Amino acid sequence: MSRTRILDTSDEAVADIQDGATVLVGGFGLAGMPFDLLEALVRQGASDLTIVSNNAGNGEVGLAALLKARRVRKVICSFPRQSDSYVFDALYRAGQIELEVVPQGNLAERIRAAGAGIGAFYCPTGVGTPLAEGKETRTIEGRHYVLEHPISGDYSLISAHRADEMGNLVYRKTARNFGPIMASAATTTIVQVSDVVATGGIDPETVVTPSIYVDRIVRVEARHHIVGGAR
Amino acid sequence: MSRTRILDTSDEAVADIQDGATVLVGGFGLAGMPFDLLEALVRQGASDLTIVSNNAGNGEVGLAALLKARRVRKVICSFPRQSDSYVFDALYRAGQIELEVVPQGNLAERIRAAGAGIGAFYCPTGVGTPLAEGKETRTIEGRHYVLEHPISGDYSLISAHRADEMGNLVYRKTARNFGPIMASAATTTIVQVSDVVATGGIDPETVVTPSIYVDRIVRVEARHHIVGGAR
Amino acid sequence: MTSPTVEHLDRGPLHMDELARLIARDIPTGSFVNLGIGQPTKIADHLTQEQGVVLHTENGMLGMGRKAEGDDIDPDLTNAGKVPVTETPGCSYFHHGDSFAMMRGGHLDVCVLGAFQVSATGDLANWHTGQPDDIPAVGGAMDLAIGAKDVYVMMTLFAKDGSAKLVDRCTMPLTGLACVSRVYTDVAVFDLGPDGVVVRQTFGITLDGLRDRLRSTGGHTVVLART
Amino acid sequence: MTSPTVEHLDRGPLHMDELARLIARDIPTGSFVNLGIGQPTKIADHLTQEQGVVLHTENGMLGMGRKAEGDDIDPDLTNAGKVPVTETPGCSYFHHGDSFAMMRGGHLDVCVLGAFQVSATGDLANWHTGQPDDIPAVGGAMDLAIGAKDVYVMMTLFAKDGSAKLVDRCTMPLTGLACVSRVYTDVAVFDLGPDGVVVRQTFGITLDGLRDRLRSTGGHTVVLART
Repeated sequence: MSRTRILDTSDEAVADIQDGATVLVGGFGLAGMPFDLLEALVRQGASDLTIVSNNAGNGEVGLAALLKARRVRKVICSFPRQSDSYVFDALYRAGQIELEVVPQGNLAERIRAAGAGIGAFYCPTGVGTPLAEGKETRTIEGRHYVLEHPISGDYSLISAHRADEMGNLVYRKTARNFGPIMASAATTTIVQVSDVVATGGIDPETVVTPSIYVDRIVRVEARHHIVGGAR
Repeated sequence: MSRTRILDTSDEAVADIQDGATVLVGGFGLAGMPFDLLEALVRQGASDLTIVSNNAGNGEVGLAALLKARRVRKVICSFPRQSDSYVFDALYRAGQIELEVVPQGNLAERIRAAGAGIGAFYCPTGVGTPLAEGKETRTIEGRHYVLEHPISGDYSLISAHRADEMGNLVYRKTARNFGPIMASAATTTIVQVSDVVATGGIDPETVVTPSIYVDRIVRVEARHHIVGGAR
Repeated sequence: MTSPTVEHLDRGPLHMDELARLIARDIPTGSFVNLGIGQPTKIADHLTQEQGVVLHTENGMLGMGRKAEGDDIDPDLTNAGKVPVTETPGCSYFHHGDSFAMMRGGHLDVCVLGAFQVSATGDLANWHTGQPDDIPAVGGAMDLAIGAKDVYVMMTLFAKDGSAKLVDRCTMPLTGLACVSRVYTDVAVFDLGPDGVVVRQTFGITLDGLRDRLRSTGGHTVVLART
Repeated sequence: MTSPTVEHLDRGPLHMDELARLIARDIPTGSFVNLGIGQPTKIADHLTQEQGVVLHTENGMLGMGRKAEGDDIDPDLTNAGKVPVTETPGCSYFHHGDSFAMMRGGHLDVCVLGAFQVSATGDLANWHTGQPDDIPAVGGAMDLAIGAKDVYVMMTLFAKDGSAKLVDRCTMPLTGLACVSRVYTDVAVFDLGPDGVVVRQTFGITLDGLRDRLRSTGGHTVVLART
């Protein structure tokens, strides 16, 4: 990857995302959701997208707005159902969106594996359950495992707290969630941040996502959404 | 794991290590080497040990002192040869120590896998080389991989910069190296630190090794060794 | 080490809050614990300061505190149920990869989950009713089921239709195989292990009465007294 | 896009420092680069501020600075050769698992390694002479060989005994298969790729002279001109 670019608008940042792209979208519920980038993606118009994210949208903002605009062919997630996931729920019940449910830790580890150059891994989660059906299994030292493969993206859209001008990132509290692993697993990583500081303005001991993983940064105004509950 | 204990001496910290144990030893060369714990282990007397560490000791301190005292049956490492690894070199040439050479990144990922509950993983490193001989291989999406298994320890001995009283750790610069992954991969993790602060004295955003991975802590006086170069 | 089965006959079945308190008391001092969403969340209210239990939430935190209220609400700090929570001293944050590595690697001592069904051999069904119109959503349930050293289930023993939730074999889609070690219910607490299903205590029912009720729902599982 | 092979005949072979400068100039602006221990370390001295190249060291740092001298020496801050180094603004630290994930995951643009032998198809031998009395030590060599988008080799073209180090097939133990994309030597620079071995430039020797010398060592590799 070459140097991180700092862009003026979310629209510029997502301008080249093409129809049919696989997009990893950070966030756990609304914490860490890259709202501005997702809204720009709605405006941009790319469709037939595959979205990889923990949830499938809340209310009509962020990921839910993208779903509502009918730009998403398939969602790969661990927990689509939320108290306010009515946009996804309606599309799913109408057969208008594909869903692949992945255990949350497998989703995380598969994304990490893509970023870490691991070809596949044997994972104990889900053994003997419907989510492991059709997958290769293996017993290693008496324990049962399922073979899981990496999940990579053409793009990652994530939200971080602060960047320096080189592209190093830090996050805030549990909004960190999928950001660091998704940043490592996409060809192009696009990050919205509340704050950009000069290079050297983040203590090197505390950098969570090193600049090498970050391609584009946009500073956005912080805003707070009501947090929806699960189910 | 139950609560982290803060002990007064390195001798107490290593008192229960038994003959034949597998011990993961942090450090890259001398940076991050747990000198005091290793010296206590020499005094303690456990023998027939298997040591997992990046190198095989420098000069006659730390790991080299343990080797010199003839307590080590086998070393699993990536790079035994150093400009000042004469203790190991002599034992090896005399056939008095076993050596298993593992590529450095495989060593790291195998230790991580042990801590992360991964049964095995397909790794592209070493394919077609003598270090992959006899190992299972697989082609995934046109790329070749070797199947690698976790490396766990009965004990980890590591050095960190600072702990809080709960056992959360931060490191200093490149002395971080194997500490965090080794802390996760052993039944009992023993840490020497330069500094212990009250709980809450480390910013939760900057904790590198969470307390759950740390069993015992000993505060030791900081000291600096001459750094030996690789040959 | 163990004591015989205790029949608490001077009272009725436990309310869920009482059950939460009972579980809280049984969690060993200094444990690292994950409480599943739903009923198990209540256990946190009954943990004492002296117990020094550290709560893990799979969305990337160790040392999670109580539910946040008023000005303490921070949208960047929630539990796995997306409910705003607080910090405790000595807490730490990490990303999802590291959080589930912690869980999958067996570092948590106890996790408490709700359940639709638990089998006599510890199989767990708690993520999907199996109804065709139910939107599947697993979250971290399968990771929790296989991750902690001890997986406790907290549930009512009987469903609303009267059927037992402790079953010979789960009929609902599984979350994990042979993963549950203890089942806390409103009428009895069970240990599942190599000896089979052993009753630790009953509430408002005798052991024989419990056996009769379970048998009346068609179950064949042998429920043993602890001696 | 490419220019024909350039024969630099007004001079002799390159000194290692000159070779280091040549490689430094070829590294694209803004690249993330790992320089192997030994000769490749010298390349850092020839990178310019304007190039904005960020150096990775596999012992857990991005943004490694120059060698530390005097009071700047900190035993906790070394490069992969255990030599004390310095920080640059915007650097970051991470553990070994994360450091090699970065490498193995293909995030580094260029890595430059020394070599005992490189084959015409890009196989690399650089970790073990194969001599029975040589203590094997691989370090990060195999990870570097397969990790970077481009793996460059920096070496003399001929060993002290006169044998060529660019060979038809490596006879020494391999570090990686088909991993080297460019070979920088004192007498010529080669691109290895689908077209075979293509000479970018020569130093102190003509292309025909280079072919003769390689053939005289018993090699059968076809060395092509770039057109």
